[in-house]
Amino acid sequence: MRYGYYPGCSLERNAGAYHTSLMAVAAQLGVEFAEVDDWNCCGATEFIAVNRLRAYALVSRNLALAARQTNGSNGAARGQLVAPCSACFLNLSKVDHYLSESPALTNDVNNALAAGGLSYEPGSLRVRHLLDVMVNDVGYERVAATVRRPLRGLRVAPYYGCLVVRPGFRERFDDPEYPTSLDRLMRTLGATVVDFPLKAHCCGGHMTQISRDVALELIRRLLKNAADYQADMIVTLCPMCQLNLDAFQESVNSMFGTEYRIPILFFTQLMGLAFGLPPAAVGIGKEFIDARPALARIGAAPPAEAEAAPKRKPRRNDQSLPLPQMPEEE
Amino acid sequence: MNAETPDRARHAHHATPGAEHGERVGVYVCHCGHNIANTVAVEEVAEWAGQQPNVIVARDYKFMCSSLGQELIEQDIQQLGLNRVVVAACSPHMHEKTFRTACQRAGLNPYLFEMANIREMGSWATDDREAATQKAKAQVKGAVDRAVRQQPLEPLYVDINPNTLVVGGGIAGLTAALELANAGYHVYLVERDSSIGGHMAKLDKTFPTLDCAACILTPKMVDVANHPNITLLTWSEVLSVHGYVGNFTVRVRKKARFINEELCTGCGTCVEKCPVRIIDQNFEVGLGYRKAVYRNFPQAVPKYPVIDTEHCTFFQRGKCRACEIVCPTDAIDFNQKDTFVDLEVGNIILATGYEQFDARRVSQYGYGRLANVFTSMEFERMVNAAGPTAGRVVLRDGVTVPRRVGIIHCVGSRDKNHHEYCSRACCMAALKFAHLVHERVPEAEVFNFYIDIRASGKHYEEFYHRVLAEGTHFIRGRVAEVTDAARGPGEEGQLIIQVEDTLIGKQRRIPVDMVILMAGMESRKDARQVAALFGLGCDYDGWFTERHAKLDPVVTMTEGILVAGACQGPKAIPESVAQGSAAAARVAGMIGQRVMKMEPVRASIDASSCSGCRICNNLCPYHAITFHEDRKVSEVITALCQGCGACVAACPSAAISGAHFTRDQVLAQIEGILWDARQPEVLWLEPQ
Amino acid sequence: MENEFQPIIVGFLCNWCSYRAADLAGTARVHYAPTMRPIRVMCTARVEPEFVLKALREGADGVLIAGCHPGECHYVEGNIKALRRFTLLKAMLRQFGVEEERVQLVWAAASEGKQLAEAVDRMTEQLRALGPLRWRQRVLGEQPVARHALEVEVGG
Amino acid sequence: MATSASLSRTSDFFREVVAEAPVDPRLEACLQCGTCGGSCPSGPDMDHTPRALFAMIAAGMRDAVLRSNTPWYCVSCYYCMERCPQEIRITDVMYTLKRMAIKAGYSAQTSAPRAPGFAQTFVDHVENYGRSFELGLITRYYLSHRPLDALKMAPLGMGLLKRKRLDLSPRPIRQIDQLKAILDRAREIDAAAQLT
Amino acid sequence: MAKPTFAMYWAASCGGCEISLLNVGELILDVDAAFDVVFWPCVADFKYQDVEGYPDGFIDLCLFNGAIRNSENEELAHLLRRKSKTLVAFGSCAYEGCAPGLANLTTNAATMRTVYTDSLTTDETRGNLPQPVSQVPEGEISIPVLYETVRSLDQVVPVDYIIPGCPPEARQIAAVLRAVLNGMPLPAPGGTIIGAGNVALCEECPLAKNVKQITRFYRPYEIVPDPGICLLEQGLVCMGPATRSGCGALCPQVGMRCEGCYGPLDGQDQGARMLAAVASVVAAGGSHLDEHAQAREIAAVMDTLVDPAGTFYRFSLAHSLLRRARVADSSA
Repeated sequence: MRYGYYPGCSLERNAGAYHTSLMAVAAQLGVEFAEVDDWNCCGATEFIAVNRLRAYALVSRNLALAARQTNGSNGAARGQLVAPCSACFLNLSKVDHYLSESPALTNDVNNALAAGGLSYEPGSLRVRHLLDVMVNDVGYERVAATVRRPLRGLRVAPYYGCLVVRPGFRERFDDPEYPTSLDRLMRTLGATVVDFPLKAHCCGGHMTQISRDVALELIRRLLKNAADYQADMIVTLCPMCQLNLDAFQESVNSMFGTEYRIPILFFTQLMGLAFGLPPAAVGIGKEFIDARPALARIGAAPPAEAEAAPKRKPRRNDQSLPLPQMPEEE
Repeated sequence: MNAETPDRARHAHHATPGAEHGERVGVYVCHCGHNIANTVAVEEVAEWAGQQPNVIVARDYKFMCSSLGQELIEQDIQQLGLNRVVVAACSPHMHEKTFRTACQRAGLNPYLFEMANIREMGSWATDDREAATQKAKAQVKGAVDRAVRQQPLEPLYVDINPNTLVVGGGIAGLTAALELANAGYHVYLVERDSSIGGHMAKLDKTFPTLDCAACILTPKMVDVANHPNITLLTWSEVLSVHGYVGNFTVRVRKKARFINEELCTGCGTCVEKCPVRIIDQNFEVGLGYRKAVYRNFPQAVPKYPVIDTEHCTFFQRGKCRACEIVCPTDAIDFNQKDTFVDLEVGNIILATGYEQFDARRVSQYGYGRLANVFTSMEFERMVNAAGPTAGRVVLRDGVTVPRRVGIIHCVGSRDKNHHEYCSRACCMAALKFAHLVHERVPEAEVFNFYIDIRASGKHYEEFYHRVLAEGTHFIRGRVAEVTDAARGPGEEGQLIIQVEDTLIGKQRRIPVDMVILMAGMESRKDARQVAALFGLGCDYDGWFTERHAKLDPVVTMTEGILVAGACQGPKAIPESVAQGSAAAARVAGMIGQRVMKMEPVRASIDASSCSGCRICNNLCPYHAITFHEDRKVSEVITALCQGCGACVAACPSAAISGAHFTRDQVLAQIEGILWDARQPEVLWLEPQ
Repeated sequence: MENEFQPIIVGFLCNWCSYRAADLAGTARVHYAPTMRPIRVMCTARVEPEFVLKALREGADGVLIAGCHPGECHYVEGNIKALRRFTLLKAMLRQFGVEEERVQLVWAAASEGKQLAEAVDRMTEQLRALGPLRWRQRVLGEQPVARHALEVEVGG
Repeated sequence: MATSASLSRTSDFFREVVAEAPVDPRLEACLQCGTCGGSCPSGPDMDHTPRALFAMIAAGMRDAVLRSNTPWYCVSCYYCMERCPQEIRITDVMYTLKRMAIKAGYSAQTSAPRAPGFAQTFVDHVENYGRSFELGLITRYYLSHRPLDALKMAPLGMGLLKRKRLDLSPRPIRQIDQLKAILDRAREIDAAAQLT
Repeated sequence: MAKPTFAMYWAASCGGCEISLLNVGELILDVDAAFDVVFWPCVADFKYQDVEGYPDGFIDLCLFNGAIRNSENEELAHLLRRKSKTLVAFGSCAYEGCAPGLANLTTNAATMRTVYTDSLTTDETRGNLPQPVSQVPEGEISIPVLYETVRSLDQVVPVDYIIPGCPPEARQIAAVLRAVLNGMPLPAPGGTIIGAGNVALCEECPLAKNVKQITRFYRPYEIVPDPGICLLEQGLVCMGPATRSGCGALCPQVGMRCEGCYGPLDGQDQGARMLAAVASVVAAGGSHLDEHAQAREIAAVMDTLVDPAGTFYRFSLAHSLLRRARVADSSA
């Protein structure tokens, strides 16, 4: 399996652990990520707020480069471009989608691209998020077969954030309100997955820079919810979510008088650990809230199952009414 | 140029279109007061028309549809010997019938009349006098050229079998069946479930009068069961439909109940003794239990239980037989097989109803994930005295009485992600629920979350006011999400309804104990298969298509197939009953005529030109085309044909012709309508 | 505007939806280009590809086929049958050098008078941009000739 | 779907918003149900809920809309767009309003005064280097827009530096000239469109 | 009394018609005995001047095969029309353009390029195209002018009878000749079809026919059809349903789809009719799909029908409603 790879600015440095771990995991799984040569920033959520056409041209340059570099490789006419950052994934897939919808926009964008000797045909790339590739292309079976050190006893809160599952322009692979693919992936690694109702809620995004109070409240809700369900850690799949929950956790504590110490790791870091890689090889140690105490649970002698979590389901008695049937998960 | 020979510019004597027909056409151009004359130079059109081949007389007149205008046509037919009439006026949908009747009065076959629509599609659609006049000439020329090729046609008559099939035993079907039976006609009522009553049988009270549903429904159910003119076939399904209006043959499968109906007294001992208890997903919508041998409810009609072979221990493991042992009349018959009956009927009324929208699909409301989120139908069963909680309003634990109840409107309705339409009945049901919660739990607070309250029915608005007066809270806003993730101490252990209160423009979080989702109505999952079976249309949402939304709401495009109730679109009980009665009245009217007159716009196959290729064989939505294996030709059964022309266009050897829309008629109209764009007559070409 | 090319469109309108839509457009006094010359058929399924070719050959600059929306056909799915033929016809007309805009299939419910009028306006504009088709004159290069040319030749 | 005819009945400002959106935002379909305002994570802190803002756009309240902090408080979580029963592209409308506010010179007067500066600083960096440069972004943004808050951010910056999560110098892309040419052309196309 | 006179001419065609005529077997001797052959360039050395020298109406029966592709064809059509009492369009080329008529889908320039430069078998370095007029030592010579649009015989001169087929079946030719030799009356002239049936080919075709549901189309080399079953049902675009009978359905019986050489039935456009028929039995775009999915699914099946114009009009293009494609340089 070979994919075009668009790391995005965050993975170069602040989320370096994400890049390191996903590359290490990919090597274990036999997946090849070929970085798009000379990619540029996707514009995050800021560029589009300043100029429309320049923002679309900015993203389209990446699409054009990626299409040129990946299409036709391995005999597949339509190359696949993988983005691990949720914001990059959204921007790339959204621009591709809107260009397909609006020939006028495509025309303008291609006029701009022509100034750099490039052009892009909407729909000629398949833009995917890393999680999608891991659960649907690699598959749970292959992941399970690669596990060497199951994460037994580790209670994780799977956190999807926003932009992977919403708005799902082209590659919707999970429920936009209550996704479950990361839950299942974590269970495949042997971890205990706690219920996390806010799993697809917002981490505050760029609000940390615009209104600190608003942002810290959003982060607090997530931490509280994870703490309520006694999660040992939150796993994320987006550099922005990781940064906000991790780097601002102390600010939340000081603002709200709380004492949260919940490590925030990338899902690929946990995959790497479960595959038996040493912590350093998956970038452990770069987080603000130290993950090592939690990870001690999956050391050589994993501690016994944690104390029972509060039961969410109501007490059953003779008079209880049946619960609605839900389609089988998995 | 002859329309029948598209590419042979060779017959000199055919140079004048239609000349070979030698027909005598009269053209009448209407002023329609100023409606046409202001924009179209009507005199000019008439004068020009008078110079066209075959046209004997062309006149313009103030109001052609007036009695004087009609007399003008009648006089000309008789005095000038016209054998074709063209009127250029309004839309044929407006006055075609008027002028056809005038022709008929003067002794001219009405199908030798043709209309050019120069008002709706001419003078009213533009200000450009020159262009409108030019277009009117083209339309007149098209009509004249078409008319000379029109043929006299006679209407078709078919006998009507007085028996009727009603499919579906909900309130609409029951009403239709009873109306017809009371009028003295025989009815077969086919119901898929083990008993009749439909959704209404599950309800406790009905809005806005708060009548007890069972009190008004069960007498009707018993009437149906006992009526000498009704043959009730429950636990049965229609397998096939053949024939045409007045003469349908319908095959019905009666599924095995494993109960001998001759012997069963309906005592219910078998149900009582059956050791298998399972969640009832059908009648109790998952909120209650039933046995493996069961009746939907104690007053079920018919009274006979049915054995669910999927859960019955005997059918699964060959042991048990408890029911057989306890039955006092030996009515249990494990060897019973499905049986098939063929019914001969003249008309069919479909009253197959709706399904409730699956609330799991709006996942932000947490149904299936959050225990104390209920659907509206679950709540109906809960408040029903005969339901799983004997009418007590309680949480999922079966004990706790909710103090705060949130009712969320428009779940799956008015939502382009699911159904764009409004389900009509849920607003009123939500008001009813609010009232019932107050009635059963006087100290409870109820919150209604709504986009708009749709209370447009007799005494509906008054009911809304009554519920307002009872102290129900109304928050205008479509709920964003229901969550159990508490943000702070005030929210712990409760369900939080997050919503924008649009009237104050602020986001609010309302903690409640119980949430009721007003799930909308949607068409039955098999609606499309049923539609195909009976040869009628469905809209995108799967509702059956009526002939005319306003003026013909219970008749479909297929003669003899009618619809009633929610299978045609979301409806509450009163509208369903009204439609059931209306459908019955239409059928009774048809039966009363004994024979039916049908438009002769039908297809027919010239057997000597048919090569037996069978291209047309599966094109007919009404199964009107049969293939004769012996002679290797296909034939159109005239009475079944509805005249759409799909087969006519498909026939590769043009062996099928569609009366009144024949190939040469349309081709001639094309030539006529393009009179000013066509090349002047070309005969032989010089070398290039 | 005086000399603007006024295309001629032959419009095949189904009796149940689109013909009524055009009626409604008129009743509502929605003004649109007077370029579409209507021919009523019971259903778009009755429209033979031959009708379309005939209209193009006889001088139409475009052909508009208008029917009920999918799922709303009064003959269950006559409109889908029309769509099947139209799809193949369009592929073939491409080979004949007939631009896509010249033959169009649109859906217009009986209530959509405005939409139908807009479709006619839109198509009129498209045809203006494309210019006249006038098949026999411009493609086949036919010139009118005196009828006696024939008599002279055959007469011998 | 908005047609030219149906748009002609809307306010001038409404048309302006639709024209500036990348694809049809379907704004005219708004039912005023409030799903967006209810779903919005920063809804409680907005001057107007998105729903209210749409009513104001329809009413042509240009000034009030472009001064509102609502677009700037949008966190791009797309909950509103996902749940909107009318499939309105709400998030895109928010971006559109931000651009219009900047263009119309309202950005400093919004009740979210910090946001436009942050966006502009970010854009400048990307235009110069091709990629974002967090240290430069944070320092320049805080020093030029919020000198007093700069101290508050210092511990975070130090923490990132200590964990090797922050670069000290930008890493420009190789073909920065190509990118600049593309963005310049885009600017020209926009300018030409403004003239017509 | 002199024997009646006979002529046969070969315009734009392959020569198969002449061979088919000889395929009538010994009957050809009767023809020779009964007729005086006055013009038949294929078998004997006649000159155009000979014909020009005949009085008008001198030829009793003239079989004209071949389409009108160039100025020579047209000249001879006029000449033979003038000199013949009965002019027969013999074979598909004369009747409806046939394979030469497919040139109407493109331009002469493109055709020339294909034949003289682009074709793999040509030496493209020479790039010599035939010139209408050339100077040679003996003086100026010219060749006939190639027309942009191929026409059928009846588009140039009035035709009395048409014998369809590519080529006409020997059995059918023999029947016509026998009738003529025995002095039996022919139907009234005026472009009348003789030597063929009046119903579509399926009537003669012994393959079993069922209700049709096509989910994709195949070209003949792509599948081996089930013997005994209608080929159209199997996705092969058999033109039989829209083609005049008369050949005895020879092709379908050996698993080869009918290509339509006997042309359309009276007054029809063969391609348009077949197109309608074929598209009608495509099983795609059911009502369970939404509008876009319906259109997509239908288009996907139609896309498998490669070259619809060439398939539906292989023989009758020049005689069809549109007659030719509209190409940049085709308009007059």
